[in-house]
Amino acid sequence: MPETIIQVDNLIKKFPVGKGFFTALDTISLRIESGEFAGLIGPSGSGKTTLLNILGSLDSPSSGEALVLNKSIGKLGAKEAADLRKEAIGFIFQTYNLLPVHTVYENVEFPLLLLKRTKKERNLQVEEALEWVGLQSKRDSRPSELSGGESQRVAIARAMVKRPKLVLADEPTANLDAKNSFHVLDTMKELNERLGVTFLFATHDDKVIQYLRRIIELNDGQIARDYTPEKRQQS
Amino acid sequence: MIRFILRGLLRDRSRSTIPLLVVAVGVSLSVFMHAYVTGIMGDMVRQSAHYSEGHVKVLTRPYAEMAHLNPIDLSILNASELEEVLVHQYPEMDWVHRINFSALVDVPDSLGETKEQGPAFVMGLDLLSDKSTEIKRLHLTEALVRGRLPQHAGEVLLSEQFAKKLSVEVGEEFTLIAATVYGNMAYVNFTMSGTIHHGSPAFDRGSMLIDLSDARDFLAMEQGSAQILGFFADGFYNDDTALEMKNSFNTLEHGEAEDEYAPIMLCLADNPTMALYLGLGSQMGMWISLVFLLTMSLVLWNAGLLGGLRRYQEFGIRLAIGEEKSHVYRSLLWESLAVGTIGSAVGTAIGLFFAYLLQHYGLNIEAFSENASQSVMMPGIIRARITPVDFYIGFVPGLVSTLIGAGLAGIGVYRRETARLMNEL
Amino acid sequence: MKLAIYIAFKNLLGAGLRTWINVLVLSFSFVAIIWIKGIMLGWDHQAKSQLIEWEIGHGQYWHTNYDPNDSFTWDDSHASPSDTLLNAIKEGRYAAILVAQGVIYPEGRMVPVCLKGINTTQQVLKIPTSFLSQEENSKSSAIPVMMGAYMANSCQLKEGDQFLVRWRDKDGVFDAREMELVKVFATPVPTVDAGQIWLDCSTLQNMMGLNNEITLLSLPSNESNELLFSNEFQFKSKEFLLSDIEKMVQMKSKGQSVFYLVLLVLAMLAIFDTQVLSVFKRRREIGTYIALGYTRSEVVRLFTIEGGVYALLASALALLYGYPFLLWQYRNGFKMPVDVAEFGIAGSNHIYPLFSLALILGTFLLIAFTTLLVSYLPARKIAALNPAETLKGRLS
Amino acid sequence: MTRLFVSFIGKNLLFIIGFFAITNLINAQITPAEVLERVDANLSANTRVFVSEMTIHGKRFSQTLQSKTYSAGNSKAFTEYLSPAREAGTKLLMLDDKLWIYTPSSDRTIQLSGHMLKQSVMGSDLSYEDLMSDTKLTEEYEVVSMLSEIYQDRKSYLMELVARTESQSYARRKMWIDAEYFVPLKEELYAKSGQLLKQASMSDLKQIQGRWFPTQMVYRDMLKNGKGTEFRILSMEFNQAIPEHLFSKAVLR
Repeated sequence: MPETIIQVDNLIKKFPVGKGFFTALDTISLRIESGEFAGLIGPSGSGKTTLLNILGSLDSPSSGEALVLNKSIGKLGAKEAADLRKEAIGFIFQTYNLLPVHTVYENVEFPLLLLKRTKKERNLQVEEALEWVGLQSKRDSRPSELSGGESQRVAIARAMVKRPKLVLADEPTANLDAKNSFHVLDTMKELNERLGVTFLFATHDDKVIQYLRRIIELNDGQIARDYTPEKRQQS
Repeated sequence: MIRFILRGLLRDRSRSTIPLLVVAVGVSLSVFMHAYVTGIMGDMVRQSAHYSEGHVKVLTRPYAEMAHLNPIDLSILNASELEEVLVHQYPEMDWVHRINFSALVDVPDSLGETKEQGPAFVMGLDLLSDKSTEIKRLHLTEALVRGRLPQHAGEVLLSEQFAKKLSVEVGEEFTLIAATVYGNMAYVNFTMSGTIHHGSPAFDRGSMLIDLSDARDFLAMEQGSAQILGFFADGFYNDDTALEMKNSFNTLEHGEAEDEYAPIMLCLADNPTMALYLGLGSQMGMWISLVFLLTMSLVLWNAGLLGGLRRYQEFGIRLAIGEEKSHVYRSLLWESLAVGTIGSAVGTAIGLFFAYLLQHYGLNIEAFSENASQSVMMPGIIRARITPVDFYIGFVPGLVSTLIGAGLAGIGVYRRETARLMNEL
Repeated sequence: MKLAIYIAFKNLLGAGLRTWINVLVLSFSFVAIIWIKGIMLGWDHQAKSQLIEWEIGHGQYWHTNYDPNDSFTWDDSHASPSDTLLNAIKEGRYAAILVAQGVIYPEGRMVPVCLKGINTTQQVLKIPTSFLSQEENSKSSAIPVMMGAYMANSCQLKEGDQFLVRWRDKDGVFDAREMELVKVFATPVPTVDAGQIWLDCSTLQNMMGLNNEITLLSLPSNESNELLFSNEFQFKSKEFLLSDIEKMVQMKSKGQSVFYLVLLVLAMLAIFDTQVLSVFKRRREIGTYIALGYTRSEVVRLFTIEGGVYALLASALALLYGYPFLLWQYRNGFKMPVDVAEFGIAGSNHIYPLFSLALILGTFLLIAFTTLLVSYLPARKIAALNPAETLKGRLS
Repeated sequence: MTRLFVSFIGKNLLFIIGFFAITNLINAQITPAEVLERVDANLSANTRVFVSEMTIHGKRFSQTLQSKTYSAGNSKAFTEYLSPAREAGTKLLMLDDKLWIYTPSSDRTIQLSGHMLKQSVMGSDLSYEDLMSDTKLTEEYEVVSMLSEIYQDRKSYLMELVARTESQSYARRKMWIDAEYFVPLKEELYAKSGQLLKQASMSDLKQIQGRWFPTQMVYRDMLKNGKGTEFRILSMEFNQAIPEHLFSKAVLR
């Protein structure tokens, strides 16, 4: 029985621009079940990142309801929002956003530190996560010593290491070449299938779109289409 | 190119304002600190100079030999004439007459009989004339405890402790007894117009300030002065100038060649205790300033480094456009040179401004303490002292350290790849 | 908190040179403040302990009329102590002093002096009284006396010189005799030097016609020993006797505090600048922390702690070079940059600094607190950042 | 008769001295006590009233003071300064060991404490006590020894005296007393310790009311490097009745 991970109802998000407002998200309703491998697509400024940020509790809705894991984002305090991210949500960014002075191992370990896992648990889980992304050999490297693909795989490992319910990935392949992009996407897909983690992407990269099992198309802050691509189902 | 650099500096606040601010603050602190230390170290010397030594002093040789006994019979008798000579030859100095002597204070009861008696150290100095600089020099207004400063002949100030001991009240009269220059005893009544706090136990115990002309009448010395003290206009002792003045004065003939009582000039450093303080002051001042300069250099080095680091992204773009690495590096150095120079100049100006304020007005540290009491000896006022060094000392950390910092930060331009620099932010 | 400190450490150590310059500046201020303050404390302590050693002992008994600064009182400020006390004085357990006025005539000049007769057996004060004992000096008919180096210098007298002294005895009758300067001693305490002539107490008692009478008495320890004294003597505590010097010290320390302030400001300037850059440059990192589950205030705390860690690292570094340096200073003293003796003034050329735990801890806390404060101020801006924006690393 | 004789002597002092020298040799058996008595008889009196002039030589300046003194024994004395103008009108009253000074400049009476009497007067080589009191040698001193000696061509007795009381300013005196006139010609004043404090030499003997009195004296404080203080008697009257109010503080106003 699939569990509802995200439930969005009539979500509106406005940003102040000059004297007026710019409506980034205009009455959006959406529902995502556990285990999905879905993506928000659309041109720049269509509201993908805004929605992703709200779902990641980095931002809050102007009106409407956004429930993530049954928690209403708009009603969360700073502490509760941070707890939600800490425990249940993993982020993957276009620019990797690794902590620059920490090693690969330490970057991956970081979320577990926040969760106050014991050293033994941490060791086990970090090693496992590094194995998923195939970077055991780079465990002591600094982010500045890694290639883009390696950096993004570290970011994936960091997002996955705590086994979150939901991973939000914002343009994860934008800075990668094709080879690395596919490598990263394969890794994510495999983790989705093996661990049942829900993935929600924001992207306009065709390489990513090829992998998605559900596509939510945004246009001017509204959902234009929400569909399951045929060819993926066929293959 | 220079115009390009300047435009960049002026338009980008993170490139100009913050580093400039840091350099300026750092330099102003260095300059201020140096002036402050110089001021503090000169404090002891200044007080002694004001009380008894002057920056230079003119007196007779026999007086100088027995100065500890205040032998007023060995005073300069033609002091006014001599003052004219001094004012003419050394117009930049402030010349004042002083007559110190030991006396007995006798306080009458209502019947005029002796009630209390005590030995007093009396300082005769110009309290009444319009051009008197002494009241300011000795902070007498601030040091006043009761009553007011003398306004008429025959009015004197007693140290508060002494007045209490003798139980003299403001406005009351007492008799002062002392030997005149001729050796006979003079008995004259004076009125206590007020009391002051000296801040030096020796002076507070039993001293009295009396107007110069009162002292002259009292001691039967007409135009005489025990000593003529000379003060530099800026209020600070300058050993080289003083020595020069002393030598030039002492080679001149004053009066007849055989006159045992011909005046001689001594400078502050002729007093061994003062010489010690002067030596100690300049040495300690140097050491303390050195510590500050070193610290400051590190701070500005860091600032220079940060200034370079802030701009890695910009460097990336510039390299991408096709600028040469060495050119980027050189322009970084030029910029930091500009920042260092402007910052040092501004900082020096700010530091000098605050040092000047502290030199001119002084900071009343006593005001912060509970039982605020000002005194002549320790007016509780801290003063800075600006010396020529202060005009350039700030440039050492301001310019050199900033450059070194920028130079180090710029090494990154060579080490890192263009793309990485661009992404660095 | 523990985690924040761990991360802060990691972040700083990872930043390399920049961190170490800051740490160096901070540790420098740390050591300099302790050092300067230690020297000043040591100086004051030295002045006090020298006064105790040379002049006051651990408290004194004064004759009720005695006022050391009013020579008029000296004629009437002496009395005979009890027999028990006399014995104790004879044994040298107290330093007993009879004070009188006199005038000496070195080579015809007239110098008013304070005559101080002290029991030669005394063990309380550092004054080398053994030189005064009669057996040593029986050859000469002149009274053996001592004076400090400053006094000898200003009277132009040297050991072996003789000069006349005139005094008034208990009846006010003038008397005069030859004195021989048998010892010139160097003392850092001017109040036992300038204007003072030291001689055997019993000699002065004879001169004055005051059998066994004394003016004051210095105690070897803090005991006040009321029983020994008649009510002609009054106890003066060490604190009372040191109060003048104490006042000076307090006055001085106010002027010095500006040094510490400026040193601190300098160090803080470095940290402030670094923090401003951090907040500015590490926005994306800030966003990452938030994405990983930090609240903004937790990030503020992290950055503040990073500042605090500077203080910790600085303390460690300060310990590394400061400890041997301060220890060396503590053992060997700070050599005054000027040779005091050159100026004809006796005194130590070394100041032995004093470092108390309170001083070190106090300085540490001061630095840690101010560091946290200047780290907090720029970091406070983080709270106002939009995490979604910071993630992109854009300037807002 | 006596008075005639006195004036005669006054005019022919040198001759007289030679004449009496012979007489004195005859009286060789005089006892020390008798010598002192004769000296006292010359110098000391129930009361003395004299005008004197004192020249004080300072290191740099010299000045001369004129004063008139009334004294009765060694416990009461009153002095008024006559000149110079600056000092004229200053009055000193000594009663036992107390001294009051009145000065017109301050219009005040100031009391000096006991030991001030032993301080030098205005930087001179004399103390107030030296100046104002009349010490009866026979009462205050005991003779230790007496020798015949020629002092400045005069036959004299060199007497050594020791004070009877401790509070005497000079514990020991050496006096060269003219063997003929029983007037001291030279005096050395010693402290208890034996230190010579002052030296005085007397000259210009004059006969006043049948007494011989030295009218010119030079005092020197032997501890100082000074030129000494000259003291001259301008007029002297012995045993005049002095109104009691002169020895009361009322006189000071």
